[in-house]
Amino acid sequence: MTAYLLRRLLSLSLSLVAASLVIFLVMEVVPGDPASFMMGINADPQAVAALRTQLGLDEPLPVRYLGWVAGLLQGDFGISYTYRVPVSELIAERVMISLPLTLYALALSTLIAFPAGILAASRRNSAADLSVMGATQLGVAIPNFWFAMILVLVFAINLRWFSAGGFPGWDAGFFQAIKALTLPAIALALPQASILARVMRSSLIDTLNEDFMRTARAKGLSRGQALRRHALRNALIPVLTIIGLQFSFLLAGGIIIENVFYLPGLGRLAFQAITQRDLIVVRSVVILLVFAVIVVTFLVDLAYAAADPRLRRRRT
Amino acid sequence: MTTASPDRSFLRAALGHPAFVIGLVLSALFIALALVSFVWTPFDPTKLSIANKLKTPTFEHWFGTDHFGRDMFSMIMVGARVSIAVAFVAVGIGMLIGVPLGLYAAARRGSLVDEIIMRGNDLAFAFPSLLLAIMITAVFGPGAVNAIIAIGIFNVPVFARLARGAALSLWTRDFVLAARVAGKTKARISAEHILPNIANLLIVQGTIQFSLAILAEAALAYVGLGAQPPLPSWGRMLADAQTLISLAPHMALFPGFAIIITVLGLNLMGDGLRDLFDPKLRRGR
Amino acid sequence: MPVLSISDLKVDIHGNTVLHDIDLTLEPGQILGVVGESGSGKSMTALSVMQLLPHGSQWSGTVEVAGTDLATLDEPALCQMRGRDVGMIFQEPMTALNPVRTIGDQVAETVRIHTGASRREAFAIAREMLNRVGLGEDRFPLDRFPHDLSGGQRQRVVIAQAIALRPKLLIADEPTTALDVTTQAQILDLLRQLVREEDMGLMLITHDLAVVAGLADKIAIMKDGQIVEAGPTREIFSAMRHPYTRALFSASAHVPDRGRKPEPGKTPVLAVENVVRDYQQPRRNLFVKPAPFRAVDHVSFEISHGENVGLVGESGCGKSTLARSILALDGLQGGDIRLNGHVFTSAGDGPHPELRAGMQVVFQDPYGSFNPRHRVRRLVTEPFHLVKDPPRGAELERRIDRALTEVGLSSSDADKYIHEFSGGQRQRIAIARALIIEPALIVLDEAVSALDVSIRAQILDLLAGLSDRLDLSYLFISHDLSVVRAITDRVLVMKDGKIVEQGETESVFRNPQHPYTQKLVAATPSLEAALAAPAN
Amino acid sequence: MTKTPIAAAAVSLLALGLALGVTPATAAKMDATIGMQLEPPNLDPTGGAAAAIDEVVYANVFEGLTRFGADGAILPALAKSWEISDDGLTYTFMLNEGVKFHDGTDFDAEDVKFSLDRARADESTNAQKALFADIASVDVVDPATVKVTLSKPNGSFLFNMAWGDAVIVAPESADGNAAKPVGTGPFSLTEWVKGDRVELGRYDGYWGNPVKLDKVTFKFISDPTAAFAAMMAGDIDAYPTFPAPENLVQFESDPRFEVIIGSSEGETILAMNNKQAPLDNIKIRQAVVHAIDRQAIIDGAMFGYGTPIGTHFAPHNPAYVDLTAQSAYDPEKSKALLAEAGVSDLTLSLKLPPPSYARRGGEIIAAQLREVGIETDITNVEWAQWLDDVFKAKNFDLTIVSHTEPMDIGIYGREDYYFQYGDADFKAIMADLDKATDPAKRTELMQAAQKKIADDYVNGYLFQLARTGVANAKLKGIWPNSPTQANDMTGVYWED
Repeated sequence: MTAYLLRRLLSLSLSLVAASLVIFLVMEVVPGDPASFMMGINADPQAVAALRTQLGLDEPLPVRYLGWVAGLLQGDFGISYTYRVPVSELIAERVMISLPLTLYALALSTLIAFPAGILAASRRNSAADLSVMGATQLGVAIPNFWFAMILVLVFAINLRWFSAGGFPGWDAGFFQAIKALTLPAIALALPQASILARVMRSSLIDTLNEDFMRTARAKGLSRGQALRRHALRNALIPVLTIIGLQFSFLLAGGIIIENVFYLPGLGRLAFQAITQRDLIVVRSVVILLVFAVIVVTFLVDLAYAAADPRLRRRRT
Repeated sequence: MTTASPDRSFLRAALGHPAFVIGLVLSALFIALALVSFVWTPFDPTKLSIANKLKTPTFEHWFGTDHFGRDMFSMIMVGARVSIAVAFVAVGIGMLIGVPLGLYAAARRGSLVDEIIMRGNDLAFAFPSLLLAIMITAVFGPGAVNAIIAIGIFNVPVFARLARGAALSLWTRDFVLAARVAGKTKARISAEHILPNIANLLIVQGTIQFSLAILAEAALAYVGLGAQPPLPSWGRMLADAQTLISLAPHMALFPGFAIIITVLGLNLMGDGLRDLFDPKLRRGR
Repeated sequence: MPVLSISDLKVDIHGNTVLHDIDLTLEPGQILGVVGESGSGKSMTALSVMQLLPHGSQWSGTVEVAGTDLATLDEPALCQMRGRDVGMIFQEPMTALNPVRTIGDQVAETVRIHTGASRREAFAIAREMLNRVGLGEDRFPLDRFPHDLSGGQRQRVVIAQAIALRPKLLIADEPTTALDVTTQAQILDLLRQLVREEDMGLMLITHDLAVVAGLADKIAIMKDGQIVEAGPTREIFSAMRHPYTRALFSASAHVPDRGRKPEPGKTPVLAVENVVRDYQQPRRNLFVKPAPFRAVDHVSFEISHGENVGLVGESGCGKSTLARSILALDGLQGGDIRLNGHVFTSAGDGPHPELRAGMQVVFQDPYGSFNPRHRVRRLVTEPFHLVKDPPRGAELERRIDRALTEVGLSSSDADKYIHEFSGGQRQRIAIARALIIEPALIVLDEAVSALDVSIRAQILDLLAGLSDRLDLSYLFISHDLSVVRAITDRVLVMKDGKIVEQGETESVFRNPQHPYTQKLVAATPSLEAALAAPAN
Repeated sequence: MTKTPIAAAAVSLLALGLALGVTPATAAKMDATIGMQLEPPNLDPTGGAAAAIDEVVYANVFEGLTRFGADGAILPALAKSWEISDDGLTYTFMLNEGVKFHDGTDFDAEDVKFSLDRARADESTNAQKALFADIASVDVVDPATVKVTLSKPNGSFLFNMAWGDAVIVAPESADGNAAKPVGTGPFSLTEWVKGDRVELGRYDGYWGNPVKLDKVTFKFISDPTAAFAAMMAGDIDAYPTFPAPENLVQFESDPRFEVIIGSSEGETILAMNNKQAPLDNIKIRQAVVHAIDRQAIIDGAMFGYGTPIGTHFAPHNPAYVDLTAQSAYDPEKSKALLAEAGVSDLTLSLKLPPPSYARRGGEIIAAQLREVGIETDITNVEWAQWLDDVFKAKNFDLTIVSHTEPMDIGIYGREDYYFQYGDADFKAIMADLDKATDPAKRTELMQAAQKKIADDYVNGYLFQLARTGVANAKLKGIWPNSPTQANDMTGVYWED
C-alpha cells in the first residue's frame, strides 16, 4: 500500500511538472501584453517599456519559467502584475471564499444526494425512485448559471431574502458570510447533487445485487439492516471518486457562479486575471487548482484504502 | 430464442422504453427546429426592431422579443442549430481522436505509449476545464470553431479512457483470444472485435457527452466565448438576458428552457440506450 | 419432528411456474441431497425455504421449518428464523462475504442480531465457531478480512456464520462447486461432521452425483422444477426407477468409446521443452524490484499424433498459463515449443503465425468465446485467416458445412447468431471453429467444465469420435479428474508450476506415485467408490 | 413530481438561511457605500491607467496642485493660488500650509518637486506621461512655494495638473501607493478586501474643509443584475455610473431612489481604420456613417440615455458644435456612396471590447450596415486583446470605443494612433491651439478641429456616453457629471 501510494505520488508530481509547463506555454502564446493593458490607451510607449522591464517581462522564456518554478517550490508565487501584491496573498484571500463555498456546495450536494440515492436504490422502480430519477435528470440538465440567475431573480430581487451577491467577509460574522454563500452554494450544488444521487443509486443497486447481501439476508438481517450494515460502505467507494472529482470541479468550476454572484473567489480571480493578462496570477491559480486536484485524488485514494481493506495490503 | 432479427427486437424494446422515447422525442424536437431554421423561421432572427423590444410573448412573437426587438423564437431555432452543431462536432472530435488512442493503449497495455496516453489523460482531467477553455479562446479568439476545439479537447480523454477500459476487459475475453489464436494482428482485432463490441458503450457515452457539450457551449457563450453575433446562441441569449432579468424574465426563461429540454432529452435518450444495450436488463424485460 | 417438511410447493416467477409438486422431508441429523442440472429448480427450492425468493415470485403449498409453517410468519419473524433456525451456505465463497468487514465481525453478526449478546460475547461465540470449522485462532484472528483467505477458508467462514446459532436446518447450495477437489473433500468432511455432532438437518444441493453419493442419506433428483425421484440414497442408485435418474447416472460416469490408439515414435505433434514463464509482481517497495513469480517452471512434455493428453492440477498451479504459452498468446522466458517439429515459439521469440494453423483452441466459457455481433458463418471461418489461400465460394460453403455437420449441427445454423444457441451447442460451434482448418492439435482449456453432465457426456463423445476419425491430438486441460480419466491416453499432473507426475492415464489414476497425485485422486469423489462402500 | 426530496431539502435550507439573516439596526448614518463596476487593480493613480483607480482615490485620498470641480472647472487644491508669467512659461504655485500626508509626514514644496520629477522621469511608468512633457524644470522656492518652468507655452497646463495622474505623493511612501496609498486627502485607506471592496475612513488630520462622512466603502459589482439587486436591497447607497441603463426605469419609478443623469467625457465612436483598404476611401467611410441610425443605437444599446454627437467633442463643452446633421442617418445616400465608390460585397471586421455600449451597439450597427449591403464580421474581444490587436497592431476595420479622457480631440493629430488619421491640416490646427491663450481664439480653433474631422468622416461619431447614476434619494452631493473619472466624496452627506 505505501509503495502504491508512493508511486501514485511520483506520477502525480510528474503530472504537476507537465501541468506547469503546459500552463506556462499557453499563457505565453496568449495575445495581449500585461504592461500595455495596465497603462491604458493613451500611454506613453516609453512608460510601457519601462513597466515591462520592471515586471521582468523582458527576460528570455526559459529563465522566466525556471524562475517561476523555483519560486513555486519555495512557496513564492511572485507579485501580481496588476494588483502589485504577492500572488500568494491574493490567492489566500480568494481561497477563503472559494474553499468554504466548495465545501458548502459539496455538503449540500451530499446531504441531498445520499438520502435521495439510497431511497431510490432501496425502493427500485417505485414512485419514489422514479421521482428521484426524474428530478436528477432535470438537475443535470439545468445550466447552473441559469439556475443562479433564477435564484437571484426569485430570492434576491423579488423576495429579497438574500442579497444578490457579494461577500461581506468573514469579519462580518459567520452567519452573514454563510448567508452570502447560500445562493451560490445552492446553484453549484444542484447539478452535483443530481449526479451524486445517480451514482449513489446505481452503486447501491450494484452492491445490493452482490452475493454477500444474500448472505446477510440469510443470516436473518432485515432488508434495512442489510442495507445499512453491508451495502452502504461498499457502495460508497465509487461515490467517493465522484465526490473527489466534484471537489476539484467545484473549486475551479465556480468561475461562472462566482461571476453571477460577484463573489471574489479563485475562479473569478483567474477569469479577471486572464482578461487583464495578469499572466503570473493565471499561472499560479491554475497550477494551484491542478495541485488541489492532485491532492484530492491522492486523498480519495487514501479514503479508498480506509473504506476497502483489500487495498491496504495489495494493489496493482 | 427468437427468430426475429436482433434489430427488430431492439426497436420493439426501444419503443417500449418510456425514458428513451421521451428523450428521443425531446431531442428530435430540437434537432427538427434546428433543421427547419435553415429554410424557415417566423422572423429574421438578426433583424432588429428597436421599437418592438422586450415584448412579452404574444401571438405573433411566441417567445416574445429581446432587447433589440428580435424574435426570440426565431433566435432559439437558429441557436439550436449552433448549439447542436458545436456540440456534435466537439464530441465527434473527441471520439475520433480519443477512441483510437484508447484502443491503441489497450492493445499495447503497459507499454510506454499506454503509459503516456494514460498520464496525459490524468493531466487533462486534472486541469480545470472551463478555465482552460477560456484560455484557449483567449489564445485563438472567441468563436464557434474555437469553442469546438476547447470542448473537443476535453472529450478526447473521456473517450480514450472509456475505450481503453472497455477494450482492456474485452482483450481478456475468450473470443479475442480465439482471434489471436487465429493469428490476427492487434490492430485488426481492435477493429474487428473490440470496436464493434464497445460501440454501444461509446454511443451511450457519446449521447451523454453531447448533452454535456451543449451545456459547455452554453457556458462558454455565456461568458462571451462562443459563437459571435449576429449568429444567435443560447448561452449568449442568457448573457444578454441577465441584466434584464427583472424587467423581461422571458428573455432568460426561454433560452434556459431550450437548453434544459435539449440536455434532458439527450440524457434520457442516453440512459435509455444504456438500458437497452445492457443485455442483463434486456433479458429481464 | 422433521426439521424441514415441504409439501405441494409451487413457485411462480412473473407467472412462469419454476417449481411444482415439491414434497420433501428432512429429519435431524440427516443429509438430504438435492441433485439436478442447471435450471432444474434446486436452488429455487432452497430459496423457498429461506423465503428469499426473487421479486415477483409467488408461492403456494406448505413449507414447515421445525414444525413452523412459514406461511404464518411475517417478514420480521422470517428474519428471526433465518440465521437462527435455518443457516445457508452459498456456492461462491469469494463473493459471499462482505469484503470490507472482518470475518469475526461477520460471524458475530449472526449472533448479535438474533440474541441480546454483547459485542464481547458475540465475538467469543464467533471465535468458537471459527475454531469449530477449522480456522484456529493462531492463524485466523477475528480481525482478518475475507480477502486474506483462500476460497476454502472463506467457505469455512460462511459455514461458521451459518451454524453460529446451531440452527436445526442447514442449507448448502453447491457449497464446493467453486473449490478445488482437495478443498472440496475437506469441506464435505466438515459438513458431515457438523451434521452428526450438532444433530442438524442438512439439505445439500449439487449437480454432482458423486458428491451426494458418498454423503447423503436421502436423495431427491430434480428436473424441470419437479422432483422426479426421491428416496434413500442406496435405494435410488440401486433401483434407478426413473429414466432421468438413469440418464443422469450414466452421463456422470460416462466414458466415451475410444477406438484408435496413438502411434508414438513419429515426430511429436507438440514438444514442450523446458518452458519457463515468469510474471512481474507488483512492487511493494518503490526501490526494490520484486522477484518475478514463476508460474511455469521448466516444463517439458510431448504429445504424439492422435494422442489425447490430460493436464490436471488445482487452481493456481500454472496450467492455464502453460496453455496460454503453448498457444503463443504470451512470450516465454525460457525453453521452446515445437509444433510438428518446427519451433512454434521460444524464449524471446514471438509466435510464428504461419504455424498457427496447426493448433487451435476451445475455451471453457461457451458464452464468452464468440463475438456476439457475428454470425456463425463468420465465427467458424475466422481461422481461415491463417491460411495463405483461404477457400472461397462453394469450397468455403462446403468447408463450413462439413465443420458444422462434423460437430452435430446443421448447415442452416451458419446464418444464425450465437445467442440463438444453447451452451452445449456453442461448445460444438467452438469445436467446429477449431476443426475448420484441420489442425493437428486442439487445446481444450476446461472445455467441458461449464456444461451440465448430460451435455458434457455428449461433447466428450463428440471429441473422442473426432479424435479417432480425424487423427487429432488433444491437450485436455481440466481440474476435473474424472473427465480427464475418461478421455485421455496420458496425463500430466501439475503443481506449483512443475509437472510432478506423468504417465498413462489409467496407471496414474490407479497407482499414483507422487504424494500430491495420491492426495488428488483420493479427494476426488467417485460414484462407484461411494456406491461400493458399505452402508453406514 | 410534486415535491421531490431535493426541492424539500432546498426549501428547508433556504429557510435556514433566512433565519440567519438578521440585519442589525443602524444609528444616524455616517457612512456610505458606493457601487463601482470595476475594481481598481491597484490604488496608485500615478502608476496605471485604470479609470477605477481614480474613481476611488481622486480627491478622496490623493490631491494634486489643482483639481476639477463638479462642473469641470479648474479649482485650487494643494496650491491655494498661482501666478503665470506673461510669456506663459513660468507657473509659480503658492501651497497650502499645515498639510500632512496620511502617514503623518508633512507636505511641502519638495513633495511637489518629487512628484512631478518622478512622473516625467525616463523610467516613469506614469500612464499619462504626456501631461508632463512640457515641463522643463521644477524648482523649490521655499517650503510653501514651487516654481514650474515650461519649455513651451501650454494653455492647458493647469488643466493637466488637475488630472489624477498628477497628484502629489511623498517620497517616503510613493513606492507603496499601489497597495497602501498615502495621500493628503480627507479620507485614508482602512481596508481593501480584494475582489470585493475598498474602505476609506475619515482622516482626522485633513487640512481642508472637514468632510461629512466617517466612512466610505467602494464596493465592486461588475454584474449589472447583481448591482441592480444590491441597490434594490439597500446594500449599496449609490452607484454613480450604473452599468445597466435598462434598469434605470425601475429605479425612476421607485421613490427610494434618485436617478442622476449627467454627461460624461466619453465620446463613443465607431472607429475606422483610416489607412487600411477599403476604409482609406473617404466615400466608404461616409457611406458607413450615413448607414448608422444614432438614435436607434442610443435607444437599443443605452435604453435612451446618451446624446448624439457629430464630432469628437463633448456636447456640454461651450466650444461644441453640433454637426450631427452632416452625418445624418440616410441609408439611400449610403448605398449611393457605395455605388459611387464602386464596391459591392463589402465585409468589414468589427471588433467589440467588453462594455455593453460596444457589444450591444456593435450588434445594432452590424444590422444597420447590413441594410445598406455591408456585411460585418463581429469578434468580441477582451480589453487586453483589444489593446494588442486593435490598438497596437491596428488589425481591424471597425471597432467601438468610448474615449473617456476629457478634451482628447488631440488624438486625431497622432498619426500612429489606432484609427490612423494624422491629417497635416488637422495637426496644424492643433499646433495653433497649443500656442493660443486667448479664449476666443481657442474656441475658434477647437471648432475648426471638430469640423475638420467631421468633414473627413474619420470615424462614426455615435453619442456622448451619459453618466447614468442612481442613488438613495437621501444621499446628496454626488457629482452628476464626470469631468474626470472620479467619485468625489468630499461633499457627500445624508439628508435627514
